[in-house]
Amino acid sequence: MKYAFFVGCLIPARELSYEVSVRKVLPALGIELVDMKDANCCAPFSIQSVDHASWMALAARNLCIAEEMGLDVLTLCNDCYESLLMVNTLLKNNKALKNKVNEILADVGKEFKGKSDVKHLIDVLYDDVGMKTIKNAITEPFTELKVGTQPGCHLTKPKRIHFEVLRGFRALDELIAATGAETIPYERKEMCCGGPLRDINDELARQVAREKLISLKNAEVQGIVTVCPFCYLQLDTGQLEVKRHFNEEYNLPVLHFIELLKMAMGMKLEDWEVKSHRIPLGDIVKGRIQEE
Amino acid sequence: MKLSELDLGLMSEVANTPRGKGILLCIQCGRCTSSCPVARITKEHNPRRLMEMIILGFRSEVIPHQLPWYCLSCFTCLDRCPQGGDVGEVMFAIRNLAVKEGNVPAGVLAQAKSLMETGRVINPIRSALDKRESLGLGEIALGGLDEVQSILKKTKLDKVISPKETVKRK
Amino acid sequence: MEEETRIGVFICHCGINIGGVVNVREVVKYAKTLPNVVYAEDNIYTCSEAGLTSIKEAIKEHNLNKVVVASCTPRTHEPLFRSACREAGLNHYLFEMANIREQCSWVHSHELTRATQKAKDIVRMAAARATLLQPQEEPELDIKDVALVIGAGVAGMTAALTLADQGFEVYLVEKEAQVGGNLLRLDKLYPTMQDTSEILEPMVKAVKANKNIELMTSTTISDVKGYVGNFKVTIAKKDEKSELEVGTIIVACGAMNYMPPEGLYQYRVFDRVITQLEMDELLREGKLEKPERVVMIQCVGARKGEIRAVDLAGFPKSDTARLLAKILRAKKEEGWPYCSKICCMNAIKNAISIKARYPETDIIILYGDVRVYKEYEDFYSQAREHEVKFIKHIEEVTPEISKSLEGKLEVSAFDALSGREMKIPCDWVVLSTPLIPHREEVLLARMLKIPISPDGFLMEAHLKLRPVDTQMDGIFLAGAASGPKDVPESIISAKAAAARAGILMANKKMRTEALTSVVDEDLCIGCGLCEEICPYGAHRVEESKSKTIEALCRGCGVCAAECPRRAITMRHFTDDQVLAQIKGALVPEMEEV
Amino acid sequence: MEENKVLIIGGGVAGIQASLDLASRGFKVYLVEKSPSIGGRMAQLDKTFPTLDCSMCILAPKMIDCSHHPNVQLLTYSEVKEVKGSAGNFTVKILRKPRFVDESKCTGCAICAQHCPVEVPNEFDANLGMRKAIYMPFPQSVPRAMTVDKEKCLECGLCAKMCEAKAVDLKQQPQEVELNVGAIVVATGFDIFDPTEIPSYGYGRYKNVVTALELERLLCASGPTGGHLIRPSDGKIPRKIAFIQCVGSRDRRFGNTYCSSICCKYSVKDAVLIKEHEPNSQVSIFYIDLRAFGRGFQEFVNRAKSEYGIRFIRSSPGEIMEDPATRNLTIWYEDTIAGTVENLVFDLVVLCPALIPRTDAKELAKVLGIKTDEYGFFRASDIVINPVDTTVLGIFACGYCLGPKTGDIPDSIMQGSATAARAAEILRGR
Repeated sequence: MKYAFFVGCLIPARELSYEVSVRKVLPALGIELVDMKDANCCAPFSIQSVDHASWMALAARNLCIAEEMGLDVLTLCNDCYESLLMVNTLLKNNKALKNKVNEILADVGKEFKGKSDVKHLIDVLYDDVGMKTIKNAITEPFTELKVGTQPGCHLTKPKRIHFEVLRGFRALDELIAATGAETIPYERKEMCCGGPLRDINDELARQVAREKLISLKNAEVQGIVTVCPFCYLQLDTGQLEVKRHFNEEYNLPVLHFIELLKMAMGMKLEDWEVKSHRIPLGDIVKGRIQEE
Repeated sequence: MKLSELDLGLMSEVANTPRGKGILLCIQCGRCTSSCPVARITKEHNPRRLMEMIILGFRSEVIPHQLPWYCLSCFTCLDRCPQGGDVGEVMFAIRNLAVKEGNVPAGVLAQAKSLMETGRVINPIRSALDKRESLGLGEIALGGLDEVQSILKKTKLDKVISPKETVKRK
Repeated sequence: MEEETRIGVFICHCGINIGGVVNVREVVKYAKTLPNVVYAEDNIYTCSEAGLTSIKEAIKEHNLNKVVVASCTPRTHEPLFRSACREAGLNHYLFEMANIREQCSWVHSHELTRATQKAKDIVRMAAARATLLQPQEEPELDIKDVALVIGAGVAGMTAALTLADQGFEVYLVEKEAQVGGNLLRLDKLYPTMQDTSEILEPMVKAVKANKNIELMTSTTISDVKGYVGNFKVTIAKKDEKSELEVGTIIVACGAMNYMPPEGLYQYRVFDRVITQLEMDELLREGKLEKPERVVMIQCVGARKGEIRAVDLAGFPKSDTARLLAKILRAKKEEGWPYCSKICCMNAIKNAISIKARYPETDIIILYGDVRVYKEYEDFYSQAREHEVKFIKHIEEVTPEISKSLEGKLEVSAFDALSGREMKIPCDWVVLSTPLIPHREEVLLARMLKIPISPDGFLMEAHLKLRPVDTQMDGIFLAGAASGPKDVPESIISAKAAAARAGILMANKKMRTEALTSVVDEDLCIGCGLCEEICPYGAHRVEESKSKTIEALCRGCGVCAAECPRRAITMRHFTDDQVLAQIKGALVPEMEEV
Repeated sequence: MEENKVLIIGGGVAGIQASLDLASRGFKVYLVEKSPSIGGRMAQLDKTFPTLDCSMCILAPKMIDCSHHPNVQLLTYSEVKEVKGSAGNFTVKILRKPRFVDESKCTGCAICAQHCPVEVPNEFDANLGMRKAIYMPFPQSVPRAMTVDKEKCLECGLCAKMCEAKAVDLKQQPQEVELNVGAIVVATGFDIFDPTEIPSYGYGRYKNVVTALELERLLCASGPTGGHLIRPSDGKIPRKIAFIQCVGSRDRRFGNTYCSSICCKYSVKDAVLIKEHEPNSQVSIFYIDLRAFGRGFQEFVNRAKSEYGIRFIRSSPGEIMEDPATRNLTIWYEDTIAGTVENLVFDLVVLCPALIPRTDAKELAKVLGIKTDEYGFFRASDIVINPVDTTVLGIFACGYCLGPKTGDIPDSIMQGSATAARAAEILRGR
């Protein structure tokens, strides 16, 4: 199976371990990733808030590239996913809007046709790779690891652009179960991480993150698993900020799901990857680190 | 509040902005606010009340303020609104209006500028680029920058983010 | 020589309802020992087909001439057992029912032996009365198949047409010179937004064209005599009076729009403060020039306060007057206590009409609750899509209306949902006021002997189950006479009233209960007390002797109780029957001694 | 002569009223009811607003009248399968499902049920109570006859052995009856919106979140708890109870954009009943617009506030959270007047779901050839002047199957009578 690989802005800039792990794990599961060479920013929340037309056009341009490649788009980030999926859905269902956008794209010789689909890493693992293949690929499952998941908002919301409510939640839980780890439900699981408020109102962003962390702490999890680089940033780096401002200890290590899967498949984390986590991973990665 | 300060047209202005139609559906039931993570933290942010103030036309109390920017666009309200009232969507409409009047947070402005210059809202620092190289992850320089820039020229993003008469943000 | 009394007693287990508490078999055994009881049995369910058959068989087999069933409440089951007796050739007034469920097993479920004891007492009392029961014939009345419909609004006309189309003759009486009632003043109808004329004109044509309908305008009702099937109604056109003989009467006298007193919300002080109905008229006549803004205020004189003394002045002796005297002492803000229920839709209707004419006009509706029930919710959404603005104002902070410097009206209100006070300049202030009962209605009610509900509307026989019947046989209610209704609701109630009246007239005859008062003319001194106190007007003193009009008598027994000469007895509830029952209750329990 | 015959589909209060009026008017009436007994929704209610009459007590006499009226023939446990012809002359095929009990022999003594080994949830009690595989839905059922639920029956034959009347016949076959009638009245009523469609309210996941109909059964003296209000999770008496309005109604997401138009009223009624059951309980009602329209209701609401101290909160809550330990429920809501987000803990939460078309309404519409409206209720030929005529002449409708335009019981009764008038006009008019 082949995908147009949309890596986005944040991951290559700040979360290389996420990108590296994906590039390692997916081929191992029979997924071929083809880089979207000239792709631009997905046009996330911030840009949508500034100007509607710019958002539409930029997202559409990315979709056109995928169409030219004749492939569906694979995203690693909930924000990219939401932006591309929303625009793809809107343009596919609204001729007038499509024409407007294509008018803008005409200058750069592109045209949105609506031939590609947009998928999140989790969709691809759950639907295309399939639980069976994944279960078979697990060689060193985790034992007695209790984690709380942060599926993030745009993996499942808004309902209207996802065929099934909370499907992403279920998918993620099953995938984690496959790695041998156990997902613990917690009250604020559906709640946003607060990420979008970073740089707008850090104070508020921290308070939202804090509510989530408290709820996770109460559920007595050993770590947090994310599927979105913004959630990751907010709960990992953010956790330190919360600690500093409210001086409360949480010590909840945060992992990208793909890292969890990678380790369960018997691949080791490299030292730099482990170090890239601001909250020490501790016992979770015991015996799963590459010796130099 | 006097009529002069009440902006009769605000509701239809929002309703006729892309993503703003939902304002006409609102029945002020309050499901959005009680579902909103931010509203639970600060009384300042109240999506339902924001809708009400737009309906009534309290322009000067909405557009130049932080309020519309407090929305996380987590879309919880979208899924819970019985009217399909799209509160979370209307927020984008309001922010679009706010930006046109110069109400745009520094962080967002920076991202928009970066987008115009590099085609990305976030760019890797030197060390990250070196790391990529050492890992053989390959280039991420944006080939299509010129395309991006001509698109943004056409959508006049530069004008949007630097309007002539800039309203002071309270 | 009187034949011997042979009573059969049937005692019901009602599954476990009675049998689970009362020792039914023991009660049967006991019943057999009672005087005149020649047969007794128990049934799992006496009301089941099986139970009823065994009653019929026992009547024949043991040639019973009195039957007692001890089971549940007569209210639901007496008719059933009575008809069983009839079918077995026994006059059904020779049946007596003892309630050992509601009055025994259900209330004594924890004291079994005493419950059984009480069941025996109840059965004994019933048997005692049964001994004295007499066969009775129910008077049969002829029903004249001509109807009178009072009021030619949409409800009255619909009722008249519905009856006429079934082939009945109808007198349709309207006090105004023109038919159509409130619809004459309305602009459009919600939610269809069709002109009222679209409904009204064909209806009026049909009424005038129908040979079964005799329409009489500018005519009022001045007196009603008689009873179901045989009403004698005096009508007056100017000074000339005439009499109609009808079998049934449908009251469709409608309701009127409440006019705020001068000064309330500056009504009649500023000429651009008007009622919703007046706005309807402006729109209807196309006299509304383009306003910049219109503000509508809901629930003016509704959902608050109490009924005002002036509304009662006309009829100090009326039932309402007495009912309301109490309330009035606690009089709060002027107005009517109920929700008139059509005002929200009416306001929205006019708002949409104005928007349709002048899209730029800003319309604000101040409400307490938007009561757009049923599908009218969609009508409300429609208004919002037309950009009509709805403000929930805090009613405690009543909106104030003043003239601004620019000579505009200025409404100051407090928006509960944004927590802000606003001064809203506007060209028109429109007050939504409730539908209230006509004053004539109450006088009419007195003539028809229909009770009036606390809110002043005519009262139905049962709020839930008999919404168009009245407590007077042969008199029915249609339209807003029994409370605020919009056009579709009025039409439904009118058709319903027509159906109920039609049943009586189609059958041409009806039987009434034999349980009526009987006057002993030798004892009667014609004092007229009975005539005065009878709530149904069933007594009339002629040649210094009181007469009972059986068709009107409900058998309530007030007359019998009040008669100073004990000249009045109640058929089927004679003193000695009742006394026998009481004596029965007091007999010392033999078995226990 | 079929001009004199009318078919009524649905034995709820509307259908009963239509039957009685037509029968007394001299028509031969066939009353077809899908379930084993007539009575419909009204039979399930505890008390009726605002007079607080016992619902069953005022309905039962009408049910009995139906069963004994010489002009009414009851066809319970039956369904209309085919309709041909036109006004004045319809031919109708009716399927009489086998009761496996001979109606004419059964005395309804229910001894068979006492011995039946199979226990299943009783639909009539909103599945809160249990019944046997051979059962009568409720004690006042009309006809007073048992029915065997063949899906659950073990065919042990114990019931047949126990029956003195020899009424049980497990071999009974379905029957098809063909009728000729001049007019048809549809009165099939409504179904109830499934609140699991709104996950954030947790119905189905949280034991102590119930629907209003379930509450009616919990309050009813003849209900599964004998009229004791106890909460499902632990049988404790709830002290703090909340009602939530507009669950699935006034809701575009599910296409029920209308207002069900009875929920505000029955909620206030139930709240008052609860206070009378348990005077020291606290009842809150969450509403968007309090729709106590029409005579008597505003006054009723005022009494509920002043006399019974019932709390009215203008807010539609966003979500309900359950405490796994106590099974208590936290309601998150915005006090829309104060503009603040609040949360309150309750022992029991009552959802007031939308009233929606019968699941088989579309099917029946096809059989009858009548049209349905945008919500799936039966369409009136003209909502203003012909409110009880369907789109086919000679076929009329009354009660909630016409949609919320009906509203409550008196409306259903008026419509029932109105259909009688219309049938008479069509069949007797000169």
